Amino acid sequence: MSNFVALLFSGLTLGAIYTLVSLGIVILYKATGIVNAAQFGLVGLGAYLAFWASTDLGLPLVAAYLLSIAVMALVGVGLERLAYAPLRSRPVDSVFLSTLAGGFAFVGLIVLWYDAEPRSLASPFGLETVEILGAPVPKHSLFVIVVCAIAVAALSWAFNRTRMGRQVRALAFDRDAARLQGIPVNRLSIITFALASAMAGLAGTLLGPVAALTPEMGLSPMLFAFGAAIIGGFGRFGGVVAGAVLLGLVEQFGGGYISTNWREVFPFAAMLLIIAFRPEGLFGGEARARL
Amino acid sequence: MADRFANRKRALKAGVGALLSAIVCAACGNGGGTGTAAEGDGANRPLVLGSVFALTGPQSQAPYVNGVRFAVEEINAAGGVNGQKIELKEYDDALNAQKSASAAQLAVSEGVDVVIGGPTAIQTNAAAPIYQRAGVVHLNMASSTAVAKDESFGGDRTFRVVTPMPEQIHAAAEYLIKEVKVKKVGLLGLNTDFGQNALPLYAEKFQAAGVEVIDSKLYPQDAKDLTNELLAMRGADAIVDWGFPNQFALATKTAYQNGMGDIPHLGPSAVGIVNTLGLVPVENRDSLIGMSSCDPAADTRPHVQEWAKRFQARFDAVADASAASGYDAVQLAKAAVEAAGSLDRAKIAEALTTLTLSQNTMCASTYKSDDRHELMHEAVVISYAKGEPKELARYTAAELAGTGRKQG
Amino acid sequence: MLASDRRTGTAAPGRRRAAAVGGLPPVYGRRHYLTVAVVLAVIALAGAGNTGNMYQISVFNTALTASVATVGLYFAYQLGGMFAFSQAAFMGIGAYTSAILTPEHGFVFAAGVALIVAAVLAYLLAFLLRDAKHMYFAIGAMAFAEIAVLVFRNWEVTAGPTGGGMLYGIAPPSVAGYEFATSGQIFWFLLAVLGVVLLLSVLLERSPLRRHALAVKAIPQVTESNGIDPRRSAMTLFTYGSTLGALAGVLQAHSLGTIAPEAFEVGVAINLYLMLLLGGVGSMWGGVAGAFFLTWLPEFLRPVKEYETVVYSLLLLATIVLFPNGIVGGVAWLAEKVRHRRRGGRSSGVTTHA
Amino acid sequence: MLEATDIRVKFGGNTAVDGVSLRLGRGEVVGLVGPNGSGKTSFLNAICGIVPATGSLTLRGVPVPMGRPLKVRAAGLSRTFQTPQVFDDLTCVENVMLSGERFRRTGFLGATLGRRRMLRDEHERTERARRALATVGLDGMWDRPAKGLAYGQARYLEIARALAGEPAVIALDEPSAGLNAEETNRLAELLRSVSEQGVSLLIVDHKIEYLSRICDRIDVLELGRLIASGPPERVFQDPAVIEAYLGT
Repeated sequence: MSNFVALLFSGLTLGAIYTLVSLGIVILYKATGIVNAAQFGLVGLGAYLAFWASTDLGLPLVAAYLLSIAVMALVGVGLERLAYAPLRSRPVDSVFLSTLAGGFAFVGLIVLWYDAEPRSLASPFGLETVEILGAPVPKHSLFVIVVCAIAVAALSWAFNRTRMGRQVRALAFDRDAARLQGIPVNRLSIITFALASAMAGLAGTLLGPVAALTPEMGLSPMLFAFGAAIIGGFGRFGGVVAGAVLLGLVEQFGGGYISTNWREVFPFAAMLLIIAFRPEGLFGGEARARL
Repeated sequence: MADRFANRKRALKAGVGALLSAIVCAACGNGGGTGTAAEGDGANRPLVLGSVFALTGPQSQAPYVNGVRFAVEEINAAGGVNGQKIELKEYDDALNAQKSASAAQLAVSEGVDVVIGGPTAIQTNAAAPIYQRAGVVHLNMASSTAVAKDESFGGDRTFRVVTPMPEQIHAAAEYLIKEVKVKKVGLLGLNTDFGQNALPLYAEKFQAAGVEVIDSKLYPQDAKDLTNELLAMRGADAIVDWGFPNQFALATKTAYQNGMGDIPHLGPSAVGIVNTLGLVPVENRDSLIGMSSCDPAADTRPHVQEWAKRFQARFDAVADASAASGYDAVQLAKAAVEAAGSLDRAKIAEALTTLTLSQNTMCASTYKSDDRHELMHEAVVISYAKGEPKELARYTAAELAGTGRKQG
Repeated sequence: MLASDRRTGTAAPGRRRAAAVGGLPPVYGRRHYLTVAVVLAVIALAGAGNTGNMYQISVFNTALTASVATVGLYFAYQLGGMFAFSQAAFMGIGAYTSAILTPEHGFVFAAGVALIVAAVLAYLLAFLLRDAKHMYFAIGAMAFAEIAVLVFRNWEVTAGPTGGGMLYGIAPPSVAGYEFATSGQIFWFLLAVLGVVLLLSVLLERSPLRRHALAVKAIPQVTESNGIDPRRSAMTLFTYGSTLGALAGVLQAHSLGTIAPEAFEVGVAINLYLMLLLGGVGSMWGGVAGAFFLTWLPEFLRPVKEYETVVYSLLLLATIVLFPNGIVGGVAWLAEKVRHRRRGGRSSGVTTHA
Repeated sequence: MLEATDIRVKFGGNTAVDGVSLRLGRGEVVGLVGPNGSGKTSFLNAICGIVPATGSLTLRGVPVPMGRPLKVRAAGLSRTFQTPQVFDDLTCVENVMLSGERFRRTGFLGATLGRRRMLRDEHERTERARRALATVGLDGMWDRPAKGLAYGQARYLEIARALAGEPAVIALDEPSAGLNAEETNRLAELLRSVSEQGVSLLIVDHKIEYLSRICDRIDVLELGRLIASGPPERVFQDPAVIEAYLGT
């Protein structure tokens, strides 16, 4: 039982992190039609920014986290201004590849900034744990899950209740029509770029204390995030969250109850099968036609 | 694995320069000139020393590079080898087989006499045959491969400077069994050749000594969570964890969180890096034990401590086992050339098989080749309690030599 | 086969380019065979100049191997419209199969089996993902690749859970008793293989398959109501492309003498994509050009040491942004400009889909 | 030639086509008219198998399953689209060659091992394609990429593609859309000559005057139902029809 609980929480923690990365990708796609594969670089950058703020600047951890997220938002704006323009007119897949290359540029920059060795980012909760049904659950895991839940709630509120949200949904539905209706496309794309990379940053700062910081630390979370987005049909947030959590749990329980040596196989096999037999994702997706 | 630049401003300036030089070089076309691969002769020309490690990308092997540079600088400052300054050529093999092959080919074509490199199996598997074919003397740094004389691709020009992994494992097992007196151990390892080669050897040693192996698990290189693996180790009175620094750190934290923070947690030289980089909070390091060829930080020999200080001053980095091995490799090359009295590679190799080196070596106390061209058979067990490296035990060639014979 | 092309007069170089020769559409009149000859000749000359320098040759060999893989990618991705992130994994499948079988059965047989295995797996994957489009297929292929690498790493057969999936001392290629032992000999062997691959690919270019594929890629529904099964050409081309990937893997294993799972991870497939993109996604020549460009670039960047990663990716971005149609596209564009000037402005309808 | 009985198409809640039956004889030309949204295009899509539908369909007396475009095409029904669907990357000839009545040896083996016979087939297809292009008056454009075509030409190219398949029936979706009066007359000429070759035509369109010139029969749809059917002159006098049109 206690094993089950422990695995459940570590699965949920991973799921939460995948969710954040994934939602960043989905929002950006909805608002700009860009599938941003540079997200993994941003995850790493966010983590290293927090590290920099907490060690070199000596800020308290929470402040460091917040600073990193804020800076990441600015990075997002910068990206929108610099990188988005040349991509705007390109087909979805060459954009995907260019952004991938961009992601590796971030990795290169991180290596230049804080060379290649692993770093460690502390959690505001250190290594403390709380006992849940006989299982010691790291407070940080709970922290990650809660933060992610809040982020998702805030996002879905923003998307479904605010004017901006409606505008973005309109964009996602029909870009040209939305333009004609005078929706401020440019402003929205700036905002969503900022939002997306801030979320990548958040994911990075939360992932940092879980594992160690390495320049490419964002890569495998991004693969899972894409899986989650696909399972969610690049559509409703609920679907994406469910997809992310599903992948996190599948990895942990697959590893726990079947075989650890093959633990990575399980989530990927799940992705493959879902894409094969439910091509539109488990939860349907409006974006399928265009992707 | 660890690398540090002296200061970042300079680094960034250099970066701009690098961009320019890159374009220039791309313009000039040729990827590297041909050199004179001089077999034989060696009448008054400098010893051309190749240093082939991963310099770029997320896994960099700078400590080896620095160790080599440091030795070359000191030797040249002291007048060089046979009155000639050493000519050091550095190559990047980016930890991938194809680049390792091309780097090796480049080194060969630029006429290196002795090459130092290949800390991982990927690099060594690709490069060793090339050096062997070209007749270049190869001082190898990979502990986990089979490289040595009369193994599939080694040969009379290939020597290993670091303690073969099987012997390190033998020492580690000995320590846990005899000193810690473990009854039950749990085995963890990285799911690459590094961990995969090690765990079966450990299992073998422990079972032979009647120690129960509770479980043996491999985890992925980008593991973000090791709860599974650690839960499987419950009940062990020691955990062996043969991984790289970041997973080792993750395992340590997870062990602590799951109430296993107090049982010995033994790993490879990566533990030293976990300590120097502070990947684990200092109050959680009491259980950490590192297994290594050596660790200058814990070495009691005065000349080593003094060397470590000089190194720190020169590179703004802690001198670790890798740095020390790199340094010693150069010393070995020097000694061999002097013994050979020429740059004839056959003679250099010949000299390496016979010479005994124990002056100003920073890792081993003595280097002496055995019949399989293994130059080093020493290992140390280090405790990192409170973040202060302390030597718990030292295993000498007498105890280790040959204990890894059938392995590789 | 070539003979028959020539009989219908479609192959004869020197005819007016892009003319409907022998009553067939212009594509049959393109100077494909001439281009193959030129490409091979250029590589041969460049290589022959360096056979003395093992380093240069080894880089050439890497580039030749990559070319085979990227040409495959061109068919799977550009024509077939399948986002083949599995290309590196198929290289691995080819490499491991032939490396494992060679000691027992010899190179040629082993390589043959490797290609068949890869072809079957590729077809199954394509069939499994037949309804997944674009990104969906991309992620599916990526998942397949990850699984493949894990298998290489953990399966006893591939030096599994006790050897890190690492094989070394793999014999160099040998055909009919002749062993291509040195890098220099391997260079000529690889060049010959590339030649065969290019010729075979030309045959596909000059066939209804290309026509169907382009149509299916553009408007699948319409091809369907014209009686063309939109899946068929895509699956065929994905299988062909992935099999070329496996061939590249075979070549890599036997020319390097060692393989490790790391060499077949998704990152490598991404690199292959960048090669194709940079070379010019519009044609298989782009694949070859890109393979050589991206193999040499890091070698040029050697002096840059620890800045390589960032310089490399920045140069990549720049090229992608500056040359939407890649190197070949750029060259075609230049050539067009020149021709324009010479012929007083009469365009000869060259497209980057050369 | 074509016999469609009780075709029904539902989109979610609303019924686009509500039990329409229709038959064409050999070489017969039928105009299918009706106000916008009366289900004309849906009906075409239904019998072409593009949208899910119920009902039964026979071509050349052979029953054809619903919702299987490939089978429908093979059975001898080809179609054109409301906005011409041509492939820009291909030349005119290649566009037309896309529609052959059989596609043997067009795969990998055809391109390699069976190459000689494949090439022979290609010659045939090219010839057929050129004949078709000539019929629609696009001769001389053979090797032009379809990218450069004018709207009207693209329309003709599409018709040529339909013809090249040597179908029993061609269903045309608003062929006169976007054509001026003079072009429409040429279209009418073309369609008549096509029908004289024994191909039946099912034409969905608005321009009544040219329909009445070439059609043997006019069927009128309203709200997914067939409200009138008969010779043009009579149908267009029918008050119900006039009502339907004035209704729009």
